[in-house]
Amino acid sequence: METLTIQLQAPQPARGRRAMAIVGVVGSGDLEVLAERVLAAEECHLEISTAIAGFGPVWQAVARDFVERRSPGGVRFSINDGGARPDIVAIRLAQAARLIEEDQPCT
Amino acid sequence: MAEWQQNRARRDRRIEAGIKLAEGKIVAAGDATRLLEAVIQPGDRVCLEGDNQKQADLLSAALLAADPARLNTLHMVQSGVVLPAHLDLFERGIAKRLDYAYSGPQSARIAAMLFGGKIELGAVHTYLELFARYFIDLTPHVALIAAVSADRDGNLYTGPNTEDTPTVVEATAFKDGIVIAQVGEIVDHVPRVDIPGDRVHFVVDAGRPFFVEPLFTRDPALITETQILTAMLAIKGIYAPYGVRRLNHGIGFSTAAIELLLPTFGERLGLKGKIATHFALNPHPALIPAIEAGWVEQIHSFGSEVGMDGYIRARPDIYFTGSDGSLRSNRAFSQVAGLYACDMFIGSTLQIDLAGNSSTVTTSRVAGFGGAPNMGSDARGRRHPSEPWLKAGADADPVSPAPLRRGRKLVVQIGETFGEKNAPQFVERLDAIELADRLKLDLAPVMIYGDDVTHIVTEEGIANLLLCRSPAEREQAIRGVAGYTDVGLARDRKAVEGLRARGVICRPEDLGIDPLDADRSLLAARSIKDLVHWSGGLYDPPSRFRNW
Amino acid sequence: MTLADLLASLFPSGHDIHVDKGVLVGSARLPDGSDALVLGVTDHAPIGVDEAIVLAKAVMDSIDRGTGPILVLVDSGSQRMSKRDELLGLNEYLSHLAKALILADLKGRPTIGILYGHSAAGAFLATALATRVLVAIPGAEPAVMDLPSMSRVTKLPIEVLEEKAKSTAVFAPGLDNLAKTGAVYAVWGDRTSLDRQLGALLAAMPDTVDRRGALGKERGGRTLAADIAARVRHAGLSGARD
Amino acid sequence: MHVSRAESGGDPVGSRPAGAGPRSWYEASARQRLDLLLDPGSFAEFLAPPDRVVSPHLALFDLPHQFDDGIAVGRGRLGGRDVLVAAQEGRFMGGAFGEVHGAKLTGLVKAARDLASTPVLILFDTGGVRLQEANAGELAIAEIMRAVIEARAAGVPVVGLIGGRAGCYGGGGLIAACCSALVISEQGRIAVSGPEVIETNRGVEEFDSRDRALVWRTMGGKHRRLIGAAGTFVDDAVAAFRAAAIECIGENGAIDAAVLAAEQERLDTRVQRFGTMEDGLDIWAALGIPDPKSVPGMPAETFIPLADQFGVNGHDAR
Repeated sequence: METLTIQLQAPQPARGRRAMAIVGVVGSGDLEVLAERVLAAEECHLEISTAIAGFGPVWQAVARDFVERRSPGGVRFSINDGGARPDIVAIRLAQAARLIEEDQPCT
Repeated sequence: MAEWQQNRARRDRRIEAGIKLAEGKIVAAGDATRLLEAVIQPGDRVCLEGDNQKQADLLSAALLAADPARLNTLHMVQSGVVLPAHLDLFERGIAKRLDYAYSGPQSARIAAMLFGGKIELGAVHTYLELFARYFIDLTPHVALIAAVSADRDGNLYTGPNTEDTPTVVEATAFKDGIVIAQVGEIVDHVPRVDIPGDRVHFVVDAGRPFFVEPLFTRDPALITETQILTAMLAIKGIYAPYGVRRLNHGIGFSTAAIELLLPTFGERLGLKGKIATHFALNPHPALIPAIEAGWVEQIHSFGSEVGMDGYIRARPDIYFTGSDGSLRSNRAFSQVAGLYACDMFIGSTLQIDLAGNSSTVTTSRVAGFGGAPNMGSDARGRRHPSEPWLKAGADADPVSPAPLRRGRKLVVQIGETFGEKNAPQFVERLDAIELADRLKLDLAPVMIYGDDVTHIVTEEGIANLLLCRSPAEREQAIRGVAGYTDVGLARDRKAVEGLRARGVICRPEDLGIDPLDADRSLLAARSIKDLVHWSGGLYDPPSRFRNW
Repeated sequence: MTLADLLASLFPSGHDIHVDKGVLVGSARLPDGSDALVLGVTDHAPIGVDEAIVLAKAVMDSIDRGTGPILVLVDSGSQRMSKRDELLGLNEYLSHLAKALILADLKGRPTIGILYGHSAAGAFLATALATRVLVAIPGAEPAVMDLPSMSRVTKLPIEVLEEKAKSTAVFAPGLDNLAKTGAVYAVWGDRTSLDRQLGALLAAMPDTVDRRGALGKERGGRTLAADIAARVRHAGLSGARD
Repeated sequence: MHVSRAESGGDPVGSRPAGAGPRSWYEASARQRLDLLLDPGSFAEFLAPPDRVVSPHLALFDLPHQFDDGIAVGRGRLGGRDVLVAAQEGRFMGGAFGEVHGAKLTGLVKAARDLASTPVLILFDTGGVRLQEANAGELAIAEIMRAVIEARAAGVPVVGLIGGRAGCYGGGGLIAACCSALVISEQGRIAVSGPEVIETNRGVEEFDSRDRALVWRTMGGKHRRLIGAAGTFVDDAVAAFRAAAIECIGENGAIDAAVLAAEQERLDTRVQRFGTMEDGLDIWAALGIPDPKSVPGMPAETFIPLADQFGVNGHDAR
């Protein structure tokens, strides 16, 4: 297992008030992303645990594009990776960002 | 005086040698090897019918059982090298030389045998090239073919999987060759005559159907969100603007996704009747929802597909059927249709290089070409116009006067930036080149040449190569949709943004597509069972695709 | 240990136990003079629907009638792996046997499993693991999963698995590992006769509370399960709404 | 401990386009099933992902863990009634039982036992015991089975819902058979030994695991409903599971010697009637179904009345 931490600056804080969101499953070729609003508003961290070592630069590139596009400031993304390809990683990150920015459901 | 009938005399001697084993034309399955030993001569060119689907499996086993002392150094000329027995013939020395087109399931072994010198290679062809050479310099002395049934006169019913048979028989029978057919049963009257009996010299009663592989069944349950996204991009970014109505689809999951998005995503875009109405295509089960929703007008097929016979029989307005009601397929004609009558080919590949050349070989596998290059190439002989063809031509050459400007076929490569086992789809150098080095081939096995490719679709966007004006632009256009592969990461970001501004590169957002909307619930069918429901219970999928 | 040796050592006062195709059913005289229902499996026999229904019937016939403990002697294979058994719903038959044993235990018929040979998977769950306490005779060799199968699934060589097994009791076969996880209440010694050890166990029989989580934690073979179950149970109880 | 509101969903739930049919249970993730099964917004998870209660054993095999170890447990409401609920995620490690995964379910059922009134729902999706922690998984299953019987002895309905990708295999099948009621869809499968296990141990002649039609008519949802192994058959739609689950939690889940005696008779009768038959088709024919071959292709709305008419009923004898 390899763990990676990527810390980036986000120009805008994530919208909404949800504390956390989770998407995806640690299945073959998939990953889970846990988003938690626990950081300072201009910070965005990705903590990655992956079974496939040696893809640091690719994770960096995916993370950079993701934060550039969605700017989810204040959110820490914790990732358990089951060997997902970068396109799936990008989709799950975007899904997690969208979900944590959704309004709280009425109960 | 010159002797002008030697071949006919030789053919008659062969028939005479075989006739002792036959009752009329009928030979018992147990005598098949003796028949082949009697009829075939060492060094003969033999077509052992191996198509990409149906297989003359009994005759290939019979040939393999022949005595190599009597039968050897044969020159096999067949489109498909698919069964293990096809290669065992070379191991045993019965066969020596090979000209073929497709070797999907045997791709690793054939590579090893080519490398080890067990096989003397003529050439790897496309289907149309091999069929063409049957009539020029690779005419079979003996054709071993497969049919569903025969009558006692040798009239053959090839059924839905007619495939290569008419072409093979035409070349063999009319040039004084011998045609031997294995059939599932002998009947009093065949349901329809696919091959007239006077072209068939012997019929071996196999007592069981020939082997057929379900090659074109894609389980919708396995289609991913990324494939759905690429399919959405293709429909909205290529099918719609060019108005593509006549086309061929490859067999990958992205094109299956396109088929399943027509009645949902396509419907919402108001494209029904405007795109995807006429196909050169096998009976893909994934196309059933689009057919049922009224999208498709007509389909001509290379072969059939396991489980589709009942559905096809009930939809003769869509498919080509015989007097018996079942599908009539014909690989040669459908390939010609794909080459000349279609405005678009869209399919997937394993590797694409910086010039857009693509290949499905790896260093240890030689899968052959099959028909993709016939479909996936610009037909330089084409003269009839159509809107998509003219528009693509104008994209490529805005300068020449319209009456003198060639059109272009749309040749689209669609796929995810990373494929199976996270292998990148985009590479600096094709593995095919290394393979060609190792095997000392004159040509690297390139499936689709870069100068034929017009568009590349990935989850990152569409690259329209018709709009590129230099090799450097072309390279950046390809890098610009290559995602996080090494090729993609090495892009010139500024150049790529420039190409995007010119519409050479189109991102999902440029087309108004949110990647997060690429959801499986968009698929008209999400399982094989859904396809069965769409078909009204007429589609009967093979057991291995079922979960009920 | 053979069944004959086991029965002789366990029940010196006599027993009436019949063995039919690996399935044993009967009764035995206990050290204190009372009778116990005895059932079980011998000779590594697999348990299929036919075996399970016979064993469950013995428990059901006795559940309201008798008063003594129920002893389950186990030297079984795995569940019977066959098309017929699955067609008939083997899971229900195995569960039915386990349910009968558990319910009998809850109704005051203490159940004791005695593992004296092999057992695995579904057969283990339906018999030995469905009792209030499970004791093992030295030499017992339970294997929830055998290493060759595990090697096939994990695609790791057996030697690698054996190496990994040294550091954790959580996956490897064998009595020691299983005892560490808390499945086995006690391993009987071979210096004292089995009837005396059985007598001692019956005299100090624990109540029906499932202690296996606590034992696993105490013995260091299953360190998390007890606490996690307790946390979830607590959350379930504390947040209760009307 | 972190007890959070449901903020879950494998992929965003809000983006379902129109005209795409009902939400499939089979396709949904464990969290999506919970979201759509329970009253909207009512799920509160115990040991939720932010608590990061993960398996410590997978790293030994260089396998990634998941923040919920493949099972989400908590409380929710179903038709206005308080329920305890567990959902297995069949795509993580095949939904298999490991130490943490199992202990979460053990604790949940024990809570139900002690509350003695709150029904339990178990959304099965499991291949059985997780090989990498086989001893812990097996033992967890034994503990869960005992807890389920204790809960039912205290009068608690324990309802199993089966229709996921991984089916309900191995020890999962044994727990399922301890439930007071089972709801199953066509995609659902219940068995102890899976097709590949039988084939590996006994050969392809005994069971051809690639013959999927055979798999389904041996252990699939329709067969299980017809022989009375599952009481309720539903279409593969979350809404259908919800309706059936609401009904089942209203039923009496108590177990006692009389219930077990009835089960003894039910199971005994099954072996007597069908024990010599080779194939599901033979059993369906023996049940009096006019055209057994048509059963696999039948849509749910046709199959349900057929099963009610010809199938083995006897809901409570379990």
